[in-house]
Amino acid sequence: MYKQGKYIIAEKKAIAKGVFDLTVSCPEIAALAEAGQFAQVAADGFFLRRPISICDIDKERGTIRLVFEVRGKGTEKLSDLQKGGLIDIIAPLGNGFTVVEGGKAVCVGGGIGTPPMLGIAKKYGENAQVISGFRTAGIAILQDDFAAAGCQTTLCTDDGTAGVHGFVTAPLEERLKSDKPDIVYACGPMPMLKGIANLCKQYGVKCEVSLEQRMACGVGACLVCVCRTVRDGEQILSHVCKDGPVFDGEEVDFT
Amino acid sequence: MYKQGKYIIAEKKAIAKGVFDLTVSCPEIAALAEAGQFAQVAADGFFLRRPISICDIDKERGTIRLVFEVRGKGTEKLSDLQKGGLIDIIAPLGNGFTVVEGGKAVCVGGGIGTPPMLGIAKKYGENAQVISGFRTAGIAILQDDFAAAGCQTTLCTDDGTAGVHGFVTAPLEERLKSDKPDIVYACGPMPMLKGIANLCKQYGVKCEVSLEQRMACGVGACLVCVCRTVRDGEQILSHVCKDGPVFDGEEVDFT
Amino acid sequence: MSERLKVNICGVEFKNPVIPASGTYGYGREYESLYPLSKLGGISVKGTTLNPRQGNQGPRVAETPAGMLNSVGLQNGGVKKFLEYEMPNLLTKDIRIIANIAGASVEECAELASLIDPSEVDMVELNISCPNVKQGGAAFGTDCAVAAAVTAAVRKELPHKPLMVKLSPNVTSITDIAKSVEAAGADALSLINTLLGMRIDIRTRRPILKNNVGGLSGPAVFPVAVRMVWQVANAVKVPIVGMGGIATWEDAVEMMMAGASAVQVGAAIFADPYAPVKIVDGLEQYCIDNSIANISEIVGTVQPW
Amino acid sequence: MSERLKVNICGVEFKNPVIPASGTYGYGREYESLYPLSKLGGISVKGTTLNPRQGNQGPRVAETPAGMLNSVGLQNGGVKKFLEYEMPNLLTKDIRIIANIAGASVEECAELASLIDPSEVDMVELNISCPNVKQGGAAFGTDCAVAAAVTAAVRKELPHKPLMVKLSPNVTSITDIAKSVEAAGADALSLINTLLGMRIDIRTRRPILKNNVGGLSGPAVFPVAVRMVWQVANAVKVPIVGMGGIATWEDAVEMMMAGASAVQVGAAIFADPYAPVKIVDGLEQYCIDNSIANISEIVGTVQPW
Ligand SMILES: Cc1cc2nc3c(=O)[nH]c(=O)nc-3n(C[C@H](O)[C@H](O)[C@H](O)COP(=O)(O)OP(=O)(O)OC[C@H]3O[C@@H](n4cnc5c(N)ncnc54)[C@H](O)[C@@H]3O)c2cc1C
Ligand SMILES: Cc1cc2nc3c(=O)[nH]c(=O)nc-3n(C[C@H](O)[C@H](O)[C@H](O)COP(=O)(O)OP(=O)(O)OC[C@H]3O[C@@H](n4cnc5c(N)ncnc54)[C@H](O)[C@@H]3O)c2cc1C
Ligand SMILES: Cc1cc2nc3c(=O)[nH]c(=O)nc-3n(C[C@H](O)[C@H](O)[C@H](O)COP(=O)(O)O)c2cc1C
Ligand SMILES: Cc1cc2nc3c(=O)[nH]c(=O)nc-3n(C[C@H](O)[C@H](O)[C@H](O)COP(=O)(O)O)c2cc1C
Ligand code: FES
Ligand code: FES
Repeated sequence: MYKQGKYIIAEKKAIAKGVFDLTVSCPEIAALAEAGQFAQVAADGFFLRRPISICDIDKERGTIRLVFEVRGKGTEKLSDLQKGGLIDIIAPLGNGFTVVEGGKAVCVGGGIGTPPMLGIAKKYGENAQVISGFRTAGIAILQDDFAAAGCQTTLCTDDGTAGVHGFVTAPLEERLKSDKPDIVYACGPMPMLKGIANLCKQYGVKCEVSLEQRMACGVGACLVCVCRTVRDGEQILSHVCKDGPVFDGEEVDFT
Repeated sequence: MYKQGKYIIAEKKAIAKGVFDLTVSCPEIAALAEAGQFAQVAADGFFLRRPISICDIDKERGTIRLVFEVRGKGTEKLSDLQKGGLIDIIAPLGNGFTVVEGGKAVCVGGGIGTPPMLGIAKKYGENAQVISGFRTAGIAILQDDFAAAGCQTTLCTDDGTAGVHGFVTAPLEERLKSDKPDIVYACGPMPMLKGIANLCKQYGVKCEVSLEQRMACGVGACLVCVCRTVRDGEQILSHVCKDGPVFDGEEVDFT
Repeated sequence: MSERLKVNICGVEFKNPVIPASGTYGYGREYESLYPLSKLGGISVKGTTLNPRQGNQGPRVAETPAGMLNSVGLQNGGVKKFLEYEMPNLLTKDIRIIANIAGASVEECAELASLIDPSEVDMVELNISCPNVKQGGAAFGTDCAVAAAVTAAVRKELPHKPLMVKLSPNVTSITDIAKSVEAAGADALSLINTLLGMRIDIRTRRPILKNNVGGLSGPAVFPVAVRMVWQVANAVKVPIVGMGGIATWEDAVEMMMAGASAVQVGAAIFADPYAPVKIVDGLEQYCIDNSIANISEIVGTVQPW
Repeated sequence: MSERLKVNICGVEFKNPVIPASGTYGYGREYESLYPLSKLGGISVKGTTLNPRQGNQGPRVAETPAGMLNSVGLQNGGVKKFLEYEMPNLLTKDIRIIANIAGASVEECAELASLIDPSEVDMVELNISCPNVKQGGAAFGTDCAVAAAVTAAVRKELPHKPLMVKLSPNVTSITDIAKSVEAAGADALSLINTLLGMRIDIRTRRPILKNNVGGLSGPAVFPVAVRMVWQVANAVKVPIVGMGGIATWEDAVEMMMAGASAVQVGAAIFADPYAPVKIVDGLEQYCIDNSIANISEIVGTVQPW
């Protein structure tokens, strides 16, 4: 179940260099949305929509947040959108994260893979540890939001300019060793996801990863958005928009 | 000599249903422009520019006026342009009207062919009679501007809702009979121009008409904007953007 | 639904001439969140092959100016799954069902036809023009003799269904192919499939598509599609279903004036999933505004200079 | 001008690889209001015929999504006027001059070549692909044997100039044509010319172009052009000048990676007359940013999957 429409942008913030945070007023979509799902966003003048994760959902206010980084010409165009203006989206799309009721979770976000972690981390509040990795301190985002949700936050930077110096896998492994969570969620570059999925397998912890692929329809009709997965020992091509974007870590063929 | 650039829209007015009047601040273009020339206007999201006549030129303020009617999707897009925003134009293009110094002129505009008459009528002030034809009173434009320039105005409507009931050719012929002007300028639909050119020929008055054709470059390089003309008895295909848009009435092959 | 939009294509009546194009609409399931399929005249389902196919590796899509490339490579569950799983669902939807089929050999195409003939599909669309598969595909659609042979073989195994053959635009003379296919027994033609194209990621110096090349569709190709439909309409007697870049009702009218009895809408759906419905509504209003009793009146009415 | 952008195409050195495409830039006169021609590597002049031609009636242009159709039909003043009036002017501009020629017959092409051979043009571009003329034009470019014959005839009459042959995209296999033309003596190939297309005015039910059909160019065709350049680059040894929809320096880089030694820029100039100059500047900056000593290093470097 999803909707398409033009919705009012209730808020717009630049939260880091080239990273924008839009709050969109779309009650019908907010009512349906779950953490981990995404939106297909139209960029004026571009033929294909851009997939952007739903970062956060406020069911009461009827809003969702979309946090995106300017990567190319389409996201650059999206960055021109203004508060009070309209944004054309199809949402919510895909499958969200599995919530382990009453459980403890670790949410691992790498770079612009961090936003989709907010919605799911909030489900766990203080039972969530959020490990975020960024290239450098200046582009770290959403740390206050995670803190405000009561989550424990661990910030890593590749260059050591803030938090732990190094990759997210080190603090994750520490945690997996010390106090096993019920589930690990991850979004970020493929090598990071691969490392995380391997660690989780090693420590016997369920892991869900959110994948990316170039898309057209976003709803499962065109079959362009394939990723390689394994089901029942068999290699199959799944579709990120419909079978994902959230996949079980063991299901993904990272080779 | 022409320029290309993005210039500030100093004023925007809706002067009739679907007819807009933009004043563009472009000193370098205003300095070069002559009555009868045109601009190639970029419409966001459309590949080709739209040719729009320069309606009026204020060399002191460094502005030109572009008055256009929403005809299709491109001019509709242009109608979204706002005061304070930028307009991307190439101008001034083509050949303007020939001015008969100290002479008397009749300027005949049909519908959206009226705007290009303002700049040239102003050159003659009270020595210009401006005959404007519109389908109906509600879409008559620029009559105050002509009056403010001291011109004598004759308004015609096809349906008789204002001014003379009927076509512009009737008052023109009256004038040609009674008080021969030195020159007649005309812009509007082809049948109207043909009628005017014929009348002028009959009464032996020089006549200049402004033609339209679909364009690409607007500067004479691509050769798409042909119109049929006769030079030295020979039929040739001329180019509206470079050889025109103003042609001698006798030169145009109206067949 | 009004009488204004009813069209008949080789004996099959469509409530309106708007059909989502094969491969762009799955089997309709995904768009039912937005509107019932019954709003549309028909559906051309995802290309169906004898056996299930995984298709090509990803990325399978690249954006282009006013269009896109795809290199899906006929991923589908095979004809058995189509008949057993998709058909029963589609039959409840009050929409004409066009089975789009593709085979790696003449025999395979014929076998597919024989399996589909007894089913309740309304029409078969034989795809001899897929640029994204190694065997069959476009190779069938770019040679007159081969195109005729595969058409004839399928025609023979399809005694109970009208056969529409889908042509490739990647040819020197689409009218030659059209005439060959018509002579071989096609009851209708559909065109165009995608134009072969390529995009390169200049940072990585690699093609964006894992398949290197893919099929171009979307508004960019519209003028090529209109030209080809017009040429083919002037060369054959069978009805034509026109497609390629149609995004608005005005595009649909233009395509029909060029000679198409109905239209398929593909890539435009990705930009606006309501596009096919808006086209239906736009055509209805167009008929009202222009006192057109039935939209078929405009088919092929363009008057060349 | 820096060394970074110098390219050599069959012995002719261009100060940079950016060349306005034939028919879109006249003889350069119109754009000198904006910038000196010397900024550009070369100019491919308007298609030149033996005798003056009026071309087709208007309208000759129709807008399309991200592109346009044209049906100029080779309006030009004939070879004599080109040599006597345009050449002296061009020779003062510090820019490589490519004479684009087209003939209605093999003999006419050969005669044109013989008249141009003694002139000071740097290179001849034989257009065997114009879709807008009744005789010659695309008919030459869609058949391997004919394409080879006209190439050989022109090659013979052109002992002192490199010969570049311009290919049509309206063919089933552009590599077959390319190989035939290469074997017949072409020193370089340029591609693509325009794709045949049509637009209809739905109010008047008439084609927008008086010629009914015309040639599609502009960004819409870019992915088709990249694909064809890549295919041809893998099929021939002679250098390729790539064109079709190039509008930005990124497009130029993409085309060169696909296999083009230089690029021509056409319809994009109508949208932005500074486009060729911006492409030159963008390429220069690209070389600096990526430590590329000479832009030729990127030619054909796309690594297929
Ligand atoms: C399910 C999903 C969720 C995502 N969530 C977010 C998010 O929350 N925040 C965020 O900043 N980014 C997110 N992305 C990535 C985002 O979609 C791309 O950065 C964006 O599409 C790039 O568009 P562009 O026009 O700037 O780049 P261009 O390179 O100019 O785009 C060209 C084409 O490639 C596609 N494309 C390019 N990169 C990607 C990519 N990484 N994934 C998918 N398509 C791509 C574009 O959509 C477009 O069709 C997500 C991607 C997916 C698949
Ligand atoms: C020299 C000249 C001066 C003009 N001056 C004015 C003016 O001052 N005010 C005004 O309202 N209009 C003027 N026009 C007409 C104006 O250019 C068209 O109304 C406009 O281009 C239509 O664009 P569209 O996108 O709304 O229509 P569409 O039909 O969607 O346009 C499609 C294409 O056809 C072209 N086109 C359509 N109609 C015309 C036309 N009549 N002339 C040229 N190209 C056309 C468009 O430019 C575009 O390339 C002038 C035309 C010319 C040639
Ligand atoms: C993602 C995608 C998948 C397609 N798959 C098929 C297919 O399976 N069979 C087929 O005949 N055509 C297929 N096509 C071609 C379309 O049916 C249609 O011919 C083409 O896209 C042109 O129409 P459009 O421009 O409206 O998209 C596919 C097109 C796209 C974009
Ligand atoms: C208005 C116009 C006129 C053209 N005239 C010629 C010509 O005379 N000779 C020729 O070889 N190509 C001609 N072409 C084709 C271009 O040179 C070029 O091959 C084509 O437009 C593709 O490039 P583009 O997409 O950058 O425009 C013409 C193109 C246009 C748009
Ligand atoms: S994007 Fe169409 S199926 Fe995933
Ligand atoms: S529009 Fe290009 S020559 Fe007139």
